[in-house]
Amino acid sequence: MASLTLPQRIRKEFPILQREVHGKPLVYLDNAASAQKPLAVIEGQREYLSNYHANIHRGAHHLAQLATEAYEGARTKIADHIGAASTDEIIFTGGSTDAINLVAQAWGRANLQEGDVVLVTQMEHHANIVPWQMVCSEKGSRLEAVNVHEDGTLDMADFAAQLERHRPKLVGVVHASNTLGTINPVADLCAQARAAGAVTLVDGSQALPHLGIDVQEIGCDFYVATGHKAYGPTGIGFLYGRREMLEAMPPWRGGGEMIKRVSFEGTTYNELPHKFEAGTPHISGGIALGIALDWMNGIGTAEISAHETALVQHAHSALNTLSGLRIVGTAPQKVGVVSLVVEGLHPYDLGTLLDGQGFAVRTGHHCTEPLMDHLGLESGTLRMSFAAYTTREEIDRAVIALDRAISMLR
Amino acid sequence: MASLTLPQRIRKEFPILQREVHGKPLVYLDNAASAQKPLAVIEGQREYLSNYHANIHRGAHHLAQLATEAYEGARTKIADHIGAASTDEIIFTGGSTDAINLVAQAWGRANLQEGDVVLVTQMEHHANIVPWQMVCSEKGSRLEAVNVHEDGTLDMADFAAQLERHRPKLVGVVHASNTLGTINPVADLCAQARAAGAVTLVDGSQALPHLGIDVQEIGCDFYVATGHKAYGPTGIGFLYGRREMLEAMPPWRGGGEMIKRVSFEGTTYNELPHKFEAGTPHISGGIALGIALDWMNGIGTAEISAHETALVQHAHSALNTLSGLRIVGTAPQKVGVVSLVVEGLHPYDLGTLLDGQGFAVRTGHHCTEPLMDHLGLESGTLRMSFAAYTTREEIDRAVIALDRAISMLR
Amino acid sequence: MSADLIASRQAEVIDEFSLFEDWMDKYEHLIELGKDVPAIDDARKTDDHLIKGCQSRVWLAADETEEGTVRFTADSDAIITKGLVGLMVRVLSGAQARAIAEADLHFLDAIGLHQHLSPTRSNGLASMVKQMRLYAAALAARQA
Amino acid sequence: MSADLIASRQAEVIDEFSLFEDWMDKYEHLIELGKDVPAIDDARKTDDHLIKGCQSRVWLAADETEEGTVRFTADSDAIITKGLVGLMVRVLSGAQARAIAEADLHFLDAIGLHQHLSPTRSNGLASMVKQMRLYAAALAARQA
Ligand SMILES: Cc1ncc(COP(=O)(O)O)c(C=O)c1O
Ligand SMILES: Cc1ncc(COP(=O)(O)O)c(C=O)c1O
Repeated sequence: MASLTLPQRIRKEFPILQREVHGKPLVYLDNAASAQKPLAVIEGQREYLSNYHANIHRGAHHLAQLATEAYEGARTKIADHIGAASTDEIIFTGGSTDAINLVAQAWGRANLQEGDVVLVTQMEHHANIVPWQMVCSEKGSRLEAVNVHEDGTLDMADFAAQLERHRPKLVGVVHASNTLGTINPVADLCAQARAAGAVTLVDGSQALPHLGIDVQEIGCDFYVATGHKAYGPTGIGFLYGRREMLEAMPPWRGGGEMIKRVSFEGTTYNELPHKFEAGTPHISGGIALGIALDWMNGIGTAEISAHETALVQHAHSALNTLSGLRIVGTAPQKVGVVSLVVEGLHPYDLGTLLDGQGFAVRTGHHCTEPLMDHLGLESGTLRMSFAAYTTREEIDRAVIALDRAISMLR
Repeated sequence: MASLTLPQRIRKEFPILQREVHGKPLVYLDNAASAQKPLAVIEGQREYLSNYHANIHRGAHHLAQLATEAYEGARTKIADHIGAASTDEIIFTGGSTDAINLVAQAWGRANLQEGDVVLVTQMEHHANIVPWQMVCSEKGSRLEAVNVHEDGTLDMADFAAQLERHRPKLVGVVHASNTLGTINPVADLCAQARAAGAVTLVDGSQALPHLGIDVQEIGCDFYVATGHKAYGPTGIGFLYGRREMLEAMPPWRGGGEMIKRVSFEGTTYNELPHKFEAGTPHISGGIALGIALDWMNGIGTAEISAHETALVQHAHSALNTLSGLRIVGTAPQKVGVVSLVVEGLHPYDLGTLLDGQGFAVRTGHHCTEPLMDHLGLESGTLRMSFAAYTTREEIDRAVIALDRAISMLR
Repeated sequence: MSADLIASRQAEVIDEFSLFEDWMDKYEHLIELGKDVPAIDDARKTDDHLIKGCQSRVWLAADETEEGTVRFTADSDAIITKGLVGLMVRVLSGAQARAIAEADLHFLDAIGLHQHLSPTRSNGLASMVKQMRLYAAALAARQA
Repeated sequence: MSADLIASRQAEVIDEFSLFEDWMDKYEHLIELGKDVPAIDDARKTDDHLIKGCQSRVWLAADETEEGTVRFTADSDAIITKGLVGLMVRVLSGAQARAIAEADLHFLDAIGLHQHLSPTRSNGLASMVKQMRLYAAALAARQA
């Protein structure tokens, strides 16, 4: 077994990878948008729905007990996976976007004031921009952004300068960029931000599927991620928050579960983590996210990272053989994301002609419009993004297909 | 086939109903907390994850197309199912709680002012109380509640009186009570509320699995429901909003999908329904909710309602044979919910001893603490709740099991 | 009759595309078609003529001819999108406004480009068709 | 040694429960045990002695005896919950504070009541055990 490559070992666990598209075998290179699911996740969710579904927490009956244990077990897996100090620090959310909104609304509305600054970077996903714009405009605060270099690395000098200049209340930074692949030095950034008195939020949406994560080493106050990009189901993600932060924050959504006692005279809220979890949660999603993490840990995030790093290097050199092609984002540390543009051609055309040959890639701004504007890429990029099951051969074939698409369009 | 009862026809579609609990066959009477899932839903979700999962809306590749069509197809099914004028009026949410919070935050924060009143009823679920308490306390508005009679019907005179007295900005009322079963005359209530100048919200969480719904006949501005109680998956629900209401509301969550254009200088929001749907949605959940509605419509809500009405009548008479037992909620129009108390005994003890015999029921306040306080039921009730697959025989056996539990405790 | 005109042109396109079994050949042809799109005046390439909901940009203008029919001119920064525009223009341009507004455009389905009509498709063919019909409807209203 | 006392009482309980194969018989026995719980003074049934996290209410008090051991008194408005309290009291009451604080309570597992220890279980046995240990730890600290 040891001589088999990672994809050789695991591809058979992904039913979708067996399918065809337009009569050609599917080559799925849109993993940064959403990863495919291993059988363990698909069957785990089915097993839950077939065998022990019930509403959780308040039920005294056996199924409710089983479902609660599985759901809370998943919370423990997440806490362990990212090195949280306690399961109380893990809040289930609908995804990263929902998690950042939670912080922007619950923390932001309580803490931001007129003239305050929230500092993010120019490579943030819309999910780490728009929620801050919304709360800033409500509070009269300002959103500022750290410069990104042409090669896709963060401008560390500008970061330090803006910290100094704005003394931001909160610094939000993406762990790994979904458009450029860049892995940011989040521990260093958080240390600097903390030293400048800022609260820190790290958007780990692209890090969870690719990197080992330790929130205590990173030293952030908040860390968010989303399940569907990490081999897990849709509709689930989490917010990690340092206990003191979460304790001090008012709740965001109200309803069942998040209360201790409700009366028309006044309501008291539940303890962590439930204070932030109103209503019936996405039980099957939580459980299946736990299974996805188990699955990743069964391989080991180190092996996944190494595999993807090798794929990125391979893709860079293979793509560089095509004339007129430019890779957007060449930071030394990258997750499995390769963005590119071809001179004179619209990414949309290239993407469509790749689709016709069975290759699923993504084109456009990848929900990072400000970054695209900054880099002068009005039509966005074509992005290939990799997962544990991606092979070198798939990349080689994608390069040939891309070459064909380019010839057709020229 | 016509001579088979509804449960006889459909029970085999529910894998969980074949299982045992504590060595006894499971009798699942906790449907108001969450319903079990038919194979169509379970397999539909699996099929999606196995065969055409991709992130939706922005992708130009084939899988993204398939996933988008299925997800948007589900939106159409919901719109058709509840008689919305357009799919633009259907916003996917994480459930009812999430949907009510959306209205409380997006509509409430923009419209409620100091001294304004939000009027709900004493039989509301916490999900239709706490979000209003939160926004009222922020805005200096007041939350008032309409009286509920001893038999579990709404005090219509008090409703009219409070409308007149408070001239509320918004009236929120549960379509069917999850604790009492009471079906409220929502069309009448909405007409009165509208005439008094109030915006109306109907909480249809318990109505969706049991009743045919037509939001235009009801005449409400907002209608919310949750998938997992209606044979659908967890983590998904919807908000219906009349177009003019939704158009006028600011967005709630920010992020991808809900924007038209993002820049640090300023962001413009997307059109309905996307304006209210930030981030990657619960794609598999949306699709499977559509399948659940198809499944229900395959039977017909009229047949499901009739079946459950018969079950409730049967349960009422069978339970009334037990001495010291009192049914809580005897409104003439009920969904499949029967709450009860037994003199001198704690519902929790009864629930535990029913669990030991294989019966899943729920005990406590059912997230309606103010109602329990109002009815003087400090320890809550024991609640049996039915679904399309519940049989008379299961109810008979539950009554025997309850009798045994009572004897053990006396 | 303009409706007949649209119908016969659709038949022609369907015929033409039936030659291509392979997806890629079909797109090759589409790319060719893009080259014949009657170009919109550069001066009119403004936001007013930009079609929303496209990943690629499409500018479209409609003018009434002396014979009272509609003439479309267009452009796009993406070649395939331009091919799709070209196809639409070829079928609809020169027809009566009312006929365009009411046309039953089954040919997209028949030639296997139906998928592009999905409102979520990033080339926004659906928005394009909608815009063409809107222009036509506006002209028809003025003519009536 | 108090630790031995707790261990031998656990063995006794395990023995006793091993007689019941059926879930219902076990609970019947639990209900019986509830009847022997040393009653907490009515005057002490205040919020201070109420254990949080239970669907049913449990009041619990701990006192130091003259021999320096801990004596628990309790009550609950639910009979089964009272039985669970009774079981805990029977195993722990009369032991040294330190021994209670550190006791390895494996018997709940062995007699198949482990499920009640889940923090989400509405009877809050877990909260109860935690509270007993906290009381004991506080007493032990004072004794030290
Ligand atoms: C009447 C009613 N409203 C609201 C809710 C909340 O639904 P969810 O928990 O799925 O958000 C429920 C169910 O728990 C309910 O029964
Ligand atoms: C870096 C980054 N942040 C945030 C998100 C938002 O995640 P979700 O859409 O699952 O909420 C994404 C993915 O879309 C992402 O790549």
